[in-house]
Amino acid sequence: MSRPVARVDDLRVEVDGRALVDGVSFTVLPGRCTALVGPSGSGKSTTGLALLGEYPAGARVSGTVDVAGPAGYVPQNPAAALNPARRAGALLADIARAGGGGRAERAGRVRAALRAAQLPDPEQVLRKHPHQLSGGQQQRVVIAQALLSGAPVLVADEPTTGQDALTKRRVVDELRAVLARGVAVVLLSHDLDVVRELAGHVVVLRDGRTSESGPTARILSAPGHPRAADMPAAAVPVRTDGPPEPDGRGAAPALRVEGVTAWHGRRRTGPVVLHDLSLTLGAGRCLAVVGRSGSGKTTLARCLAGLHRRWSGRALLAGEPLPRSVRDRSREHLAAVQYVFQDARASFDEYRPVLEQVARTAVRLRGADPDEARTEALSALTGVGIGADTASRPPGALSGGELQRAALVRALLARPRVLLCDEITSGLDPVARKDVCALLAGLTTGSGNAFSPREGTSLVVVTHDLSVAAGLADDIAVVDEGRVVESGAAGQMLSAPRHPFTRRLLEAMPSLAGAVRGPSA
Amino acid sequence: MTDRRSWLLRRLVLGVAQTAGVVVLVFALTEALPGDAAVALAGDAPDPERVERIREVMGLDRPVAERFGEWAAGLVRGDLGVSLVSGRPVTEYLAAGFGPTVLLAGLTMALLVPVAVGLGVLAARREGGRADRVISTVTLGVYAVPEFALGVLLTVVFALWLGWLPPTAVGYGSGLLGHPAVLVLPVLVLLARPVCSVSRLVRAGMIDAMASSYTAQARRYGVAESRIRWTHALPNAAAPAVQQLARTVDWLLGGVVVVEALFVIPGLGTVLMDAVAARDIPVVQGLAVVFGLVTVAVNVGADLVTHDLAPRTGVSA
Amino acid sequence: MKGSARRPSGQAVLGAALITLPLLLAVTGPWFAGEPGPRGVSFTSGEGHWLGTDFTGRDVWRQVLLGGRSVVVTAAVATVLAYLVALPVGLVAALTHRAWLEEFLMRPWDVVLAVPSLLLMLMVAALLEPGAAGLALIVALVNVPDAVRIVRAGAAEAASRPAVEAMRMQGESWWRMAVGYVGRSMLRTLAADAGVRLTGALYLVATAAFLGVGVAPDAADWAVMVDQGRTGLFVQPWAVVVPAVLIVALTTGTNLLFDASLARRTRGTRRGKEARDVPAGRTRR
Amino acid sequence: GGPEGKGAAGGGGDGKPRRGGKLRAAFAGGGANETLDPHLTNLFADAARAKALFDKLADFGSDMSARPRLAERWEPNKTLDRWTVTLREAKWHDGKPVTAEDVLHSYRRIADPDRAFRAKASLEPIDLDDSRARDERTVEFRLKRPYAEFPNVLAAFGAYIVRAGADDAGDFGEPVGSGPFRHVSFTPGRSLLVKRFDGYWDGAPHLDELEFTVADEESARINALLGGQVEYAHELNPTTARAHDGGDRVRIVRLRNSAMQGFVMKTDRAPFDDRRVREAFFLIADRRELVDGALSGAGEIGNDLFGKGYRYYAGNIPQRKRDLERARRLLREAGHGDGLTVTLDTSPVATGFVEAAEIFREQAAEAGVTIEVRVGNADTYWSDTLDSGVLACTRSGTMPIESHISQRLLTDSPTNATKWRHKDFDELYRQAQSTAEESERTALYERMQRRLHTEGGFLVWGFADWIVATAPGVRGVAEDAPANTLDWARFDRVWLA
Ligand SMILES: Nc1ncnc2c1ncn2[C@@H]1O[C@H](COP(=O)(O)OP(=O)(O)OP(=O)(O)O)[C@@H](O)[C@H]1O
Ligand SMILES: Nc1ncnc2c1ncn2[C@@H]1O[C@H](COP(=O)(O)OP(=O)(O)OP(=O)(O)O)[C@@H](O)[C@H]1O
Ligand SMILES: [Mg+2]
Ligand SMILES: [Mg+2]
Repeated sequence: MSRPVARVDDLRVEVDGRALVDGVSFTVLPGRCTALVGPSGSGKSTTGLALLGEYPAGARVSGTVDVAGPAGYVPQNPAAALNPARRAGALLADIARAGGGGRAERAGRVRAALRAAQLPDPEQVLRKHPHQLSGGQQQRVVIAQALLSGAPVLVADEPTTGQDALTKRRVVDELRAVLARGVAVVLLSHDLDVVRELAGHVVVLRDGRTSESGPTARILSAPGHPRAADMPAAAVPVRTDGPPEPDGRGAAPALRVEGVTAWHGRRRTGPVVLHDLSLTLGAGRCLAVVGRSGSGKTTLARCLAGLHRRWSGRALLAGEPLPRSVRDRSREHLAAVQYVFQDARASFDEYRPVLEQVARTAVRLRGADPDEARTEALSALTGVGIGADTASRPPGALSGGELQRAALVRALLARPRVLLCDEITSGLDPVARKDVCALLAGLTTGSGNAFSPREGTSLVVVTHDLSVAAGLADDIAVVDEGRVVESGAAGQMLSAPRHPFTRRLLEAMPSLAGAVRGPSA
Repeated sequence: MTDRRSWLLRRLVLGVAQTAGVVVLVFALTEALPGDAAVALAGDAPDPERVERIREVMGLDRPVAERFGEWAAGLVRGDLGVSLVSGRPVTEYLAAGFGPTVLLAGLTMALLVPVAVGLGVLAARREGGRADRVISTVTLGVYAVPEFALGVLLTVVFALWLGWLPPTAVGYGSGLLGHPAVLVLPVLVLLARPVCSVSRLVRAGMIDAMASSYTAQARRYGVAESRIRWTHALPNAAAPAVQQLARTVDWLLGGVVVVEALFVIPGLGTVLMDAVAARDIPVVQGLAVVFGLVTVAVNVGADLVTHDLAPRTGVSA
Repeated sequence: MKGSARRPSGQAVLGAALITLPLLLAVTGPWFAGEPGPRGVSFTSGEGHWLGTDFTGRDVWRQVLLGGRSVVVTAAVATVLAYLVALPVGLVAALTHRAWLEEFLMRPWDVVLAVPSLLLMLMVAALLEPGAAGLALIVALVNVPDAVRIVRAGAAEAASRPAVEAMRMQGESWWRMAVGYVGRSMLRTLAADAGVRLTGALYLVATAAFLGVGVAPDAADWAVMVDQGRTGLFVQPWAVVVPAVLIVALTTGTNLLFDASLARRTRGTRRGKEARDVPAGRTRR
Repeated sequence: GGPEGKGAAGGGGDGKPRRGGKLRAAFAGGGANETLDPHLTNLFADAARAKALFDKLADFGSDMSARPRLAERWEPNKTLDRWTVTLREAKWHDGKPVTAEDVLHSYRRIADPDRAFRAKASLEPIDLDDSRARDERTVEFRLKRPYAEFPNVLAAFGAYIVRAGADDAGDFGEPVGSGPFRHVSFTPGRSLLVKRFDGYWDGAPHLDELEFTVADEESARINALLGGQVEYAHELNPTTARAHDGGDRVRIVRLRNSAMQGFVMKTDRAPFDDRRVREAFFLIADRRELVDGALSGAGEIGNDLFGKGYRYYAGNIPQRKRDLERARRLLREAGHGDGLTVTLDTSPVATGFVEAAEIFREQAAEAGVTIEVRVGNADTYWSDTLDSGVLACTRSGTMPIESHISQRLLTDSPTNATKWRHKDFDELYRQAQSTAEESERTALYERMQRRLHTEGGFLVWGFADWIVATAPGVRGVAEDAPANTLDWARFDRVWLA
């Protein structure tokens, strides 16, 4: 057997007396993929960063971390790894420079890396600033950096979250090609499909400790450890109560969007992202918006949330026109339509404790007393698995998944009539995802739920995770290049897709196919 | 991009309006000042009869609106008017002072950018480190010494004691370029202050930028530290510094008075001071127009650069 | 292996050391100055004047005792005044999406900005009564346009971050967004700018004296003393050296303290044992 | 007339004058507004330049008596209202002779009612319509009234003789004068280059070339001198002078009695309409302290009279001393026993003003008088204090005592800042001007001055030196010529050793 390129031995990272990672050991072999899996907040990112020699501020570290040569890194939220003042091509060019070669040759390598990272139009991407790229595009640029660098070890923290099924497929293929080139990959992921496909070895973390470790086949298919048991099985529950009848509960739909055309830049002449798009969200229903990365899903959600102002068309909230900009919306409007950001980390103020920020929703939008709001926020956060201890830290000290849930709670405290969720499960492990989905499903029914108004909350779920769509959505709209190519009731869409694009999306998700086809083998 | 072009156009139209605003403001202020050109000319022999006479000769007895109207009409035709005191065209005054001032300002800017950025970046390399402490303390110390004091100090040391450089530019007239030694001390004095303010802003921005995750990412891929510093971190740190630079240009054009006086360089600053003292409104106005135009142009440039450095903010200036 | 020690940095110690004496003199000096003694011949030393006499034959030490307060107060008041105007204007301009409002707020300052600051100072000084209050006003006025632009430039970047959007979704008050977040994010830039501006204010007072506006030429004011004393540099250097050193120490010390306090603040929220060890995905962008 | 002044034999006049060389002289200037029109002369720099290029009929000697220049001599009639002036055989720079027509043209230009030349007021006594050229070199001036001191008019500031016909700016672009130097090149606000005029009537200058350069800042002038960039620096600070006095790098020349320094009290309003208060103020001033503090010691104390050392100066009046006791008593008598508050106007318009005000405030406090110092706008100070306020700082450049009286102390004087209006005083002045006999006239002047000394409105506390510095090798710079007199800034007698 070849010598390991990276070795972690009895790593312990402690902050303020609390161990984030405790006694973790594993080795990484060239050309092999080692996956770190485990619930959100279990210490995956912390371990991954340790491989890069980076630790939280004020951390006490013991144990050894050995890495042969530099490691490539695909961070969990790629936006932060991109320089806001430089075009996407800037760092790529510098990485290519290290590899030597003439100008033209270097440019060729950069383009090849971008293509390899599933960005088929490199020229387009190279010229853009990071904020002009969609979440998925940003992530692939970062992957391209890692590919281009030729580092022997690649630490990939959730490389497939935020990617649509088709793209994810390709990213997986690409990572496999990387492995084939002899590069070792440390994969930090919740996505067990991906882990199953790539990893030869799995380390399951729980509360910073190794709860299980061994070959993938053994850990994921034949679980021997009681505590690892719920990991692979915890798929999203398919709705059993059956979707309510369309328009069954009231006359006006909760939200209607008519002829939305949205663009970037000051004028309509700027890049147009949405073309004359119309959608209806029935009251108490859940609409999943799926589509390829960069197709305009976030833009649509941001238009409705009032955060993106450059659009024409109409949005009607229960028949009433909704002011275009969030600045023009009254408290009622704000409370009625809430948005959960795709990049949860960036949406928090890095200086204040998360709990304090979350509680403000109740104070501002529902006029709650600050102390009550705190209590309420805390109980809601605990409900999604974020303890008081965690919540009272600033966002920099929370894991990606924790922040995602905190962002959801922040929106829910408004008791919104319409909730727009943008990829809110991408950073969650199956268990947490299940909980969140259950929480969302409960919202639509209204009664008995602390987070929704009497008439219940209608949901727009933007997601790449078709299993989420399948489990949660009553209706599905498929968006491609800013247009709705197909929409309809979820069951019908998933079982009998008509549009070729929908079909391709579904084919790219093997596990989902099973879920939809019913619990067969 | 068309976006950018239309923004630029709008900004330029605004700039013209701005310049008009400057002209009106300056006219109003000069009008509001106690005394006028006649009183200023009469000096310590303010024989009322003579003052009245001078006023008539200069046409100051006409209503304010009429004088302003006439002057503005001339401006539209590209005519800046004539000096109240000497009757010579204002353009002659501008032409006389323009060369030396532009030379001083240009040289200062050419040196300022590399020096200030260099020092700022160097200080930010290690916050609180030795280089940082030395640079911060020294630049701050220099910054706190008023120009006239610094000018006197440098002149005494380098011109009078060591005799390396000429103490003033007396007698070189407009041929300053032919005697580069004459320019060394004035430019040094002019540099002292902006170098400090710009380099401190660069330093502050650099510290944040160097601690950011995008520079960390670049570092992981083995990009040379110097390259990270200059091409990745600096653009993020530069936006406020660029704005400060734009202000420096204004200050250089209008505020070289002290240096011009100390080193006897007959530039626009001197013309301005003389014109204000003599209440020679057409000359003050002409200078205001020129300064206004330059300032507007420089600020448009700075806004453009700032936008390029912080693209997310949109081209709204 | 890790763990950041929290002892006061060398910078802070140096800064504190530098400002102690000038501040002490500025604050308590006037109480100890006592009655003026008889005047001597200008720029001489001896005869009971242990720092010699100034350009009008007054005791330099007494002038030093008297001259600090106005310097400190004028500079501080002018800086605070400048920011009192610049912060709201810059923040509103950065946070609004209404182009007209932004133009309305920013363009008038551009007009003031386009008037050479010196000309502005000359003219406003001629219009106002000379004196500490007037001078502070002038210095503030000259500083406002710059400060507005710097605030707006810094704030516009912070205001376009998703964190602000999230606060808007929460219906957060303008105050919390502007001051609590945007202002907080640009603290370092602001502090660097404020330090420089404070020094600049002092400096403007001195330059105004050089140009003969704003302050009485014989005012007991360190900045004015530097200007007036320079003719006697060769005969009686103390008259200029002492106030100059005090000013330099005061401003340098203030700025160093600013730097040091900020350095510690950011160290607290940063990940990694050193600035360079900050992992991606954990720090603010 | 009188003999040629002691002239340029001054300090360092050892050895024979050497011909040749170029001298550069630095003055504070007037910026781009400067012209070479001698009638527009306003600043010292203007006067020095005009003096190099042009001539007046007469000029003032060091005691402020008129000395003939272009005029060879002057003769009054019995009644002192018609004066015959005979010109020298002088030449313009282009070789043509200076004629009586040139003189009349120049004076008519100055007196033109549509213009506002500074010397116009001085020429007011002349009836130019009735004056005429008797021949090529003789002018007969008819005066509107008897005027014993008429030669002062011929020497008046700015009363230069220009060529007949020279009138607009074009004529002064490359001026043709009759002075010791001829024009070579001129850039307003920067420099004037002139060269020797070999045909000068008073003997050609020693220097080949002379350049006037402008340096407004005092430190720049002394630095340029120290750095060898100029050889002559005009108007230096007393402290600068002290720093270099006795050194070998530059030579300091102090021109004594060049500027009167004082306070004006408005005699027509309270509290100064009471002569006891005026006298009390005379007694309050500690003149030595004022000279030391406000003039850095560079000057002499004054005796509340203008023109110390000038012709007709009443030097026998005893020097007034500080007497607080008496001052307090006078104030008590005047009804100010329980304190008096007066506002003193000052402004940074001239060096030492604000300091003098401050020092005087301290001195007055010792006599129980509260002085509130009000610092006014420098640009309008003179016209502001002409009519308003009660007490103000003042100064005056050199002029004959007669001019001082006629411009400031007669009922109809244009700048009567003390509001000194007394018919009997006017009568004394008129009498003096109609008196041909010199000793009688001197007695009349003394009477006027005694009156002013006891109850006038001018508190003259000092006379400032005018300080000039030269490079060590410069010879022939007059040391006893107050500013604006004939030998001041006179470069035709200067040579480079
Ligand atoms: N500020 C901008 N300027 C120009 N183009 C932009 C800007 N922001 C986004 N875009 C472009 O708009 C398109 C749609 O972006 P959007 O974020 O809506 O995609 P998305 O469907 O949410 O993708 P993802 O699933 O990757 O998040 C992308 O092609 C993106 O490059
Ligand atoms: N700087 C810090 N100080 C204190 N606690 C921290 C800090 N950074 C992270 N944590 C905590 O450490 C735990 C592990 O964080 P880590 O980011 O490694 O989790 P993760 O496994 O990557 O989770 P996710 O799947 O949600 O990204 C979390 O509970 C987080 O709250
Ligand atoms: Mg993580
Ligand atoms: Mg998106």
